[in-house]
Amino acid sequence: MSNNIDLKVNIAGLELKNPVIAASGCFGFGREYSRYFDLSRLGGIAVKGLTPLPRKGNPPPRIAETPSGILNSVGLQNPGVHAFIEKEIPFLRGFNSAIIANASGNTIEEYESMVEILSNADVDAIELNLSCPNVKEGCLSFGSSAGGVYDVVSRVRKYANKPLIVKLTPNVTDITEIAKAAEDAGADSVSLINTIRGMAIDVKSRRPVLGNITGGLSGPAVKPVALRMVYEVSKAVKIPVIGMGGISNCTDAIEFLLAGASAVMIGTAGFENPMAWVETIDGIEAYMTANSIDSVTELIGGLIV
Amino acid sequence: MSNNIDLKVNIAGLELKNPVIAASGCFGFGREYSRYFDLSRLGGIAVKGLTPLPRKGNPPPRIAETPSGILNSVGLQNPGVHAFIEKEIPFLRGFNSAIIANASGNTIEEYESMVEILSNADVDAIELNLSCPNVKEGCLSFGSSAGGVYDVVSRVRKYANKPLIVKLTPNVTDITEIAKAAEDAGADSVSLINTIRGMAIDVKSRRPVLGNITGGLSGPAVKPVALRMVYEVSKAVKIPVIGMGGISNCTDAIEFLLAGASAVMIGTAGFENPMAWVETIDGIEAYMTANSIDSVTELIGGLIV
Amino acid sequence: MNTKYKIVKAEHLNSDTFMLTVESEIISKRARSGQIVNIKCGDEGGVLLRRPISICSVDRDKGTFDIVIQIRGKGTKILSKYKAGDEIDIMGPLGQGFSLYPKHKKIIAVGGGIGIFPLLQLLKDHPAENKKVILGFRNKSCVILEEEFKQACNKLFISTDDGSYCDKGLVTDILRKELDKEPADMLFFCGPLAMMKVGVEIAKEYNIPCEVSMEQRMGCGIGACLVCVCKTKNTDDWEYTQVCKKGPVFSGDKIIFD
Amino acid sequence: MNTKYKIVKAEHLNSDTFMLTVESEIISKRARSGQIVNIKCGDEGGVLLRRPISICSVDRDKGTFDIVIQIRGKGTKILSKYKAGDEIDIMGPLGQGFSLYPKHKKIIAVGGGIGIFPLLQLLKDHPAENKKVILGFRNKSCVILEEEFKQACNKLFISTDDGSYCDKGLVTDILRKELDKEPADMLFFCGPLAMMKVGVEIAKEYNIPCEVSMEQRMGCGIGACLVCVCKTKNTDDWEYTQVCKKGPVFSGDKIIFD
Ligand SMILES: Cc1cc2nc3c(=O)[nH]c(=O)nc-3n(C[C@H](O)[C@H](O)[C@H](O)COP(=O)(O)OP(=O)(O)OC[C@H]3O[C@@H](n4cnc5c(N)ncnc54)[C@H](O)[C@@H]3O)c2cc1C
Ligand SMILES: Cc1cc2nc3c(=O)[nH]c(=O)nc-3n(C[C@H](O)[C@H](O)[C@H](O)COP(=O)(O)OP(=O)(O)OC[C@H]3O[C@@H](n4cnc5c(N)ncnc54)[C@H](O)[C@@H]3O)c2cc1C
Ligand SMILES: Cc1cc2nc3c(=O)[nH]c(=O)nc-3n(C[C@H](O)[C@H](O)[C@H](O)COP(=O)(O)O)c2cc1C
Ligand SMILES: Cc1cc2nc3c(=O)[nH]c(=O)nc-3n(C[C@H](O)[C@H](O)[C@H](O)COP(=O)(O)O)c2cc1C
Ligand code: FES
Ligand code: FES
Repeated sequence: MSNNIDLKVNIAGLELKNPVIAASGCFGFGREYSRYFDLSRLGGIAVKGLTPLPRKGNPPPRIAETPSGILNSVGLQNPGVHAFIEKEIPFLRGFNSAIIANASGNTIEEYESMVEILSNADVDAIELNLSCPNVKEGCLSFGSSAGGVYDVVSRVRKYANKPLIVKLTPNVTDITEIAKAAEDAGADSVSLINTIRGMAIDVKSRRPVLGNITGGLSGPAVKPVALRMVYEVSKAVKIPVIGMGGISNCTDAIEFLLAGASAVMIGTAGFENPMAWVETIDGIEAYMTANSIDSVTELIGGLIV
Repeated sequence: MSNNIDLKVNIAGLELKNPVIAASGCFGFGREYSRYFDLSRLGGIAVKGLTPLPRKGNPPPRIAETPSGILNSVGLQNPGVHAFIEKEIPFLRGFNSAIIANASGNTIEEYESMVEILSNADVDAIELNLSCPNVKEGCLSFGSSAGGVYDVVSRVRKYANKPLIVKLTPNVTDITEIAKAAEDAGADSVSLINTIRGMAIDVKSRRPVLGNITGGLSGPAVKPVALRMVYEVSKAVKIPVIGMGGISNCTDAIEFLLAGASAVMIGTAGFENPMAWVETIDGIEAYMTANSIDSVTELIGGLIV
Repeated sequence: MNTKYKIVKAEHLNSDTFMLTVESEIISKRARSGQIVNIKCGDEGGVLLRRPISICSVDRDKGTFDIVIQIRGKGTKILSKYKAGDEIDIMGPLGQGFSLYPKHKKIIAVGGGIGIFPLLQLLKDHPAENKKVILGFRNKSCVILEEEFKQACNKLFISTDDGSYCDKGLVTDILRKELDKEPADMLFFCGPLAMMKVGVEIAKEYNIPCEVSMEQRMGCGIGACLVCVCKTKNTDDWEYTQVCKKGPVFSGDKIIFD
Repeated sequence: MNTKYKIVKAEHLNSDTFMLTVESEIISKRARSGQIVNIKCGDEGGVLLRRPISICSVDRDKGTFDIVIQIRGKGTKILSKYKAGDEIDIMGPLGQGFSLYPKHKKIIAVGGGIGIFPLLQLLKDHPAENKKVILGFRNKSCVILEEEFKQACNKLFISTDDGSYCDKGLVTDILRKELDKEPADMLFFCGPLAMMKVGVEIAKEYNIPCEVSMEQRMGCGIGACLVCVCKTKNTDDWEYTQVCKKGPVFSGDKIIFD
């Protein structure tokens, strides 16, 4: 396509070649999808949620299909941040795509230590996961109050020497308050939404489908909720917003950009279509060509109300 | 089917011949659907949300389709509670089905007056709508905090001489707190969920699809979220819970009963299938026959965890 | 209540428009011109809502009716895959049709885009002696049902936006010219809002009653959910009225176009 | 990467089981017995996830492979509507297949229910001289692929839960009897968890290595999302391991059945 089309976006100093990022937890550390397409095509890769020590995760089944959505209850299974740094960063650096480390902890101290460790590692940004619904401690309990978010973010801020993105949960009364707390505490960007807490029951066995009873809903089903939250948060904060939740194609992605997102993440859609990320990038470019838009930044917040 | 099967449920003194109720706002005042089936088949009918005076509602478009769901922004258009009492109750009393009046107001005083008026009217129960996402005043602003719910419910309680059902919004951080506040303030039952706030954008026009910009999400897409909330609330309160949100068929309805609902409401599904209510009742009966369950009350809260 | 019927014919009229002929004794007997049916698309991709489609033509003897559908989005795309022999789930006929008053001797029906479809049966059923119809299309390749309309009226005018077929320009300009030549007792409009708005103004100017067929996204399709409203006048105020139940056809002076 | 292939044959084997023959040079060349493919069902009713299905049989000359599917729920129901000539979206081959060691001269493969399917290509490909297979079905009407299995092995045992065809009882009981008669070098299990658990115990008892093919609900199907795990042993602890990538075939002594 035309060379005049500029897909670059800038998230608080983090320049992305295009606004499409692989969402954390749906893309592992990139290895598996690298057989399907060149990872250098992506604006960025948010890796699987990391914790200080390896985590086993929750008992299976960890997935249930729901109408136009899925519930997952993985529970942050990961090899630990050190294994990530040793084994995965060298692999990911083989591609020309921003590396975003998704970090969780059980305590504020663990969050501090994660940010410190990752600030000394070769990653391009840190996404602080304050929103995982599938673990008992930390995460969601910090993320679901403005005070909790403020505390964690202001404590970790001083350790962060690269863009700090705070990932928000939709399981709150007013997400703009939470976003503002993150901004006030020094976040460079917010990303939203993580999954919405949900549940599935098998009427044959009369048991929950998930081993963990409840899980997090993602996929097209949540798109209208995610879009509304991105719209509200974009108006409420000045820092750039990364939007996600149910994006499956370029039309969905453009909706999020128009609503105010500076970039988008795609997760669940890749399960059905491993080319979802690449096709979304190509589709945004085609939409821009058709509508004579030179820079993707013109779309950001371009909703006419 | 067999006469031994007992579909009756009791919601705080309100006896329903079966646990399937038409959800408020999706069934008008029953007239339209009475051409499709005998309204006496239903356990109950929750009528369109009523206010003290007639309301015009929000500008169109008022509906957007989303993956496995819809967004609506009707905004409580209704002829006012007095027109309801005069013109609609006599019609509805022609059927043998409980009449549940869904009541809203802009102020606590309006809620009080609604409950007083409806207590003197020939309805079987009052469903206090503290959860409409499509009006600027009242409703959601009361419904989204435990304090707000407590205030409204405790104030109206003394006017209510029939079962008082409080309808809860899912747009909150912890719905169990809200449900407990309703219970503490004297609610006889809680019903949930109302719609989840969402948004749709038309990328061609770059405008919101809904005239009101945002709307409320309902339909199968929200079912996992609704089911999780019904499960949590059922464990948190002692009063009976009425479950809804995305129920389309008997399997869905049974999931809600197993999760702890004493009855279910069906709204959006009727748009696709005007026989959804009746087929759900028949399906529950068939499931009970197949599983040798004599009384539907055996299913309530029967989830094995 | 049964809502399943058989498609006896499925035919493409042009690249994005197709006609389905559906067998239904009951719908074809009851249907009045201007009424709609509400069609289930199947739930591919989580498409839930039925789609409202006008009844285009009815064969009351054969017990069949025709609908003509333009592919716009997901729902109509799914409907375009139906073939003869398939079963289709249809609620209808729904809503209020056009008024067929014998006292209206001279009528003019004006349609644009997908708004032309309900006018065909209107012309077939209307008792007037003199029936004119003015149809607007985007361009030549969009022109469909020309022969059918010709048969159903006394005079057919066609215009295209780009002049690639017949007249170039607005249907309302043609209407004005015709009214200047010869008066009419009743006007009918169905098409884009902007066209109907001008149409109603012209009707007022020439002091002729008129009816318009409104469009709005629908939920239930039968009047129960209040999502499909348009703004209408009432005694000394205005209100939102359901297009599915009180319309889609309204008296032109009832509608507030704003 | 292209994931669209043509179905060259679609055939019902019994009331709820059907076989699809798919044309794919690349999958049939690469596929190892025990590996799976991950199939898109289409998004009717908002069904998003692909469904994991074992490769049942491969024709490497013709460049086709067979999969056999039992209708269980929404996804397999949609798949059952595919016809010859249709295009199907398949990712694969995925995961780890069965081990084919020449030193294993005598093997026994034990399957139950949908677990019998991957055993067919295992028997075809395995270099052993003596191949026995023990298949369990619910009842006579469920028995399928009998001829194909007979051709692919030296000895076929069939049991049905109700004794309506061949032996009555558990496949693991038959296995025990056979092992008492004659030893084996390797055992393969694929079927219900309970059966595989007993199978692994028997293998241990008789001191024979074995492999099991695990089942789990999947998301991505390629190892990226960590939803499809089963519990496995590692050096001095245990972990959750992806069935899609590190399995579905595991060494029997790796799995923790609890
Ligand atoms: C009273 C009435 C009569 C109609 N008669 C016909 C007819 O005879 N033939 C025909 O082809 N179409 C007719 N339509 C329009 C038809 O209903 C829409 O084109 C159809 O619903 C679009 O569905 P979709 O899934 O293809 O589009 P969607 O994917 O839902 O949307 C595609 C575009 O269509 C528009 N749209 C969506 N829903 C509606 C709606 N309910 N009304 C108007 N525009 C909509 C939107 O602006 C959107 O941009 C009629 C509509 C109404 C209200
Ligand atoms: C490695 C592997 C190989 C398989 N090989 C075959 C095969 O060759 N032939 C075949 O017919 N089936 C096979 N299956 C099972 C098949 O994937 C499931 O039957 C199918 O996913 C069910 O989809 P559904 O939409 O029809 O059912 P759903 O509506 O999703 O569920 C129906 C029932 O199926 C069960 N189920 C759902 N998903 C899975 C799953 N991923 N694994 C196991 N059970 C599930 C659930 O318990 C549920 O009650 C295999 C599964 C795995 C994991
Ligand atoms: C299987 C799975 C695992 C996930 N793991 C993580 C995680 O480790 N960290 C995180 O921040 N979000 C995680 N998420 C949430 C996604 O990153 C994303 O916020 C959410 O799924 C919504 O986007 P989607 O609809 O495009 O998937 C996970 C989601 C899924 C489906
Ligand atoms: C068009 C529409 C109008 C509604 N109006 C009301 C209302 O007036 N009062 C109310 O309490 N809930 C109202 N609701 C919410 C429903 O009663 C119900 O809580 C929600 O739609 C979830 O159930 P469902 O998925 O079965 O539709 C409305 C929902 C829809 C779709
Ligand atoms: S579509 Fe429900 S009232 Fe018209
Ligand atoms: S299904 Fe994603 S890791 Fe196995």
